Amino acid sequence: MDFAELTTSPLDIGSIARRVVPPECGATVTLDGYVRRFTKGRETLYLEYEAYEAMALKEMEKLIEQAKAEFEIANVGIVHRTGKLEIGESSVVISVASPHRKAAFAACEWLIRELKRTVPIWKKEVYADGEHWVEGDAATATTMGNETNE
Amino acid sequence: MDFAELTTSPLDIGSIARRVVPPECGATVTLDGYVRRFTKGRETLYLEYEAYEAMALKEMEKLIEQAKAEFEIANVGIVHRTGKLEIGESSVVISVASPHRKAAFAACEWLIRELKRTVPIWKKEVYADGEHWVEGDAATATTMGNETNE
Amino acid sequence: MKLQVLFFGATASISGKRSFQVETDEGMHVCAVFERILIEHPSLTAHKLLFSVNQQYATGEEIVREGDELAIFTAVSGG
Amino acid sequence: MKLQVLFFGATASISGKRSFQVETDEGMHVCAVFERILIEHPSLTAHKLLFSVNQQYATGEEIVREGDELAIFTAVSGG
Repeated sequence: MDFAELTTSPLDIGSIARRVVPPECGATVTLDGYVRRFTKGRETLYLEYEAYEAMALKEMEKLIEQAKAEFEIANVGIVHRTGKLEIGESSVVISVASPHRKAAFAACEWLIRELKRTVPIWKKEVYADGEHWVEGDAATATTMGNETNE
Repeated sequence: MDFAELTTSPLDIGSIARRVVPPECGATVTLDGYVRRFTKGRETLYLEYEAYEAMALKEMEKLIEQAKAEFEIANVGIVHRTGKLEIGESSVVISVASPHRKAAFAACEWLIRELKRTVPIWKKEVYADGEHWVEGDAATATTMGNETNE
Repeated sequence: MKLQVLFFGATASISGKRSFQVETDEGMHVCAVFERILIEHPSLTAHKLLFSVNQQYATGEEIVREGDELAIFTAVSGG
Repeated sequence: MKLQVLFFGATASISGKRSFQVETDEGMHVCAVFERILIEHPSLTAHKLLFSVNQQYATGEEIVREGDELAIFTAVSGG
């Protein structure tokens, strides 16, 4: 089965990977993104993720649809965590099952790249002496009048 | 940290993925292979994996070394289960952490392909009416006098 | 005619607002509405901004309708 | 001179053996030892076989030494 979810609870990679398993596939490929301690040499105390929830879910569902049209894959699960995350905790898990491994690797890689580009979720880094809302790579973002989000 | 292990216990993908995480990386890519119910239309009751343990560990360690020479990755963990496995249980988990996602995807894909080709582990499929030791793809196997295992 | 406008993350933090209403005329293009909002919040224009209408990325060509939900936010940084 | 020989999976199942010893002469190439073992176990030759010496895939050119561990197995099927 496919799923796109937001949650404020810790992510369990194993159970997410397991939910995408169909009986005809023998493997899943899973991307696990997590909070690193250092960003550009600066120490992060913790992160906060905020989502435009209704739109984020729609965009994640679109990505799943596009991935299933583009790659020969069976099932996709995407779960993104929101709220406060400690160092080392998983922020996002994307799991893809496919009859042939190659497609699962390609789809999973495509999905995380597109998620970072299009899904309306933002990360705030909190340091000992301040905080900063991280802004995405402008060059790859979808902007008004620039219909890359078909 | 890197690790290559054999175990008769159930594999916990999440904890394997977590063990490869270094502080400077923000993502891991994990391949999870598991027992499917049907192989070529025939129903499997359960599987048994047997390893030439000492050699399998050496070959897995070689793969980790080669992957770290070939790809820009930080850490690799490979755990293969042996003994009796029920349908849906994980047989192998390969987890790769790298500073850049692309290298982790490429390395993980390379590692599972090479593991299936070179690591001395065999799978027996048990059916209602018999059993069968699966033999690997001869075309890609390493044979005597044919030094593909550098 | 009233429209709902949402800010998130950096845009909410900079403006001190998360949600408010704007009055518009019938038949306006959303790009004109967004321009009007930015005039009220000039500090946002220093950022790379994205725009949505009813939870879809906006082209700017849409004609606003009563009850539409608009949002303005910085380039996304999830994952 | 005695060498240890191991079978696994299909080769163990076909031969009914997992482990046994063979007598060889000093200075033999491992390929000659493997040939001799296969003559004793002709049913194995219907399979695609792999060979190892001391837990390394064999080239066949190795010279056997006392205490070497040889193994014969079918193409691997792990993963």
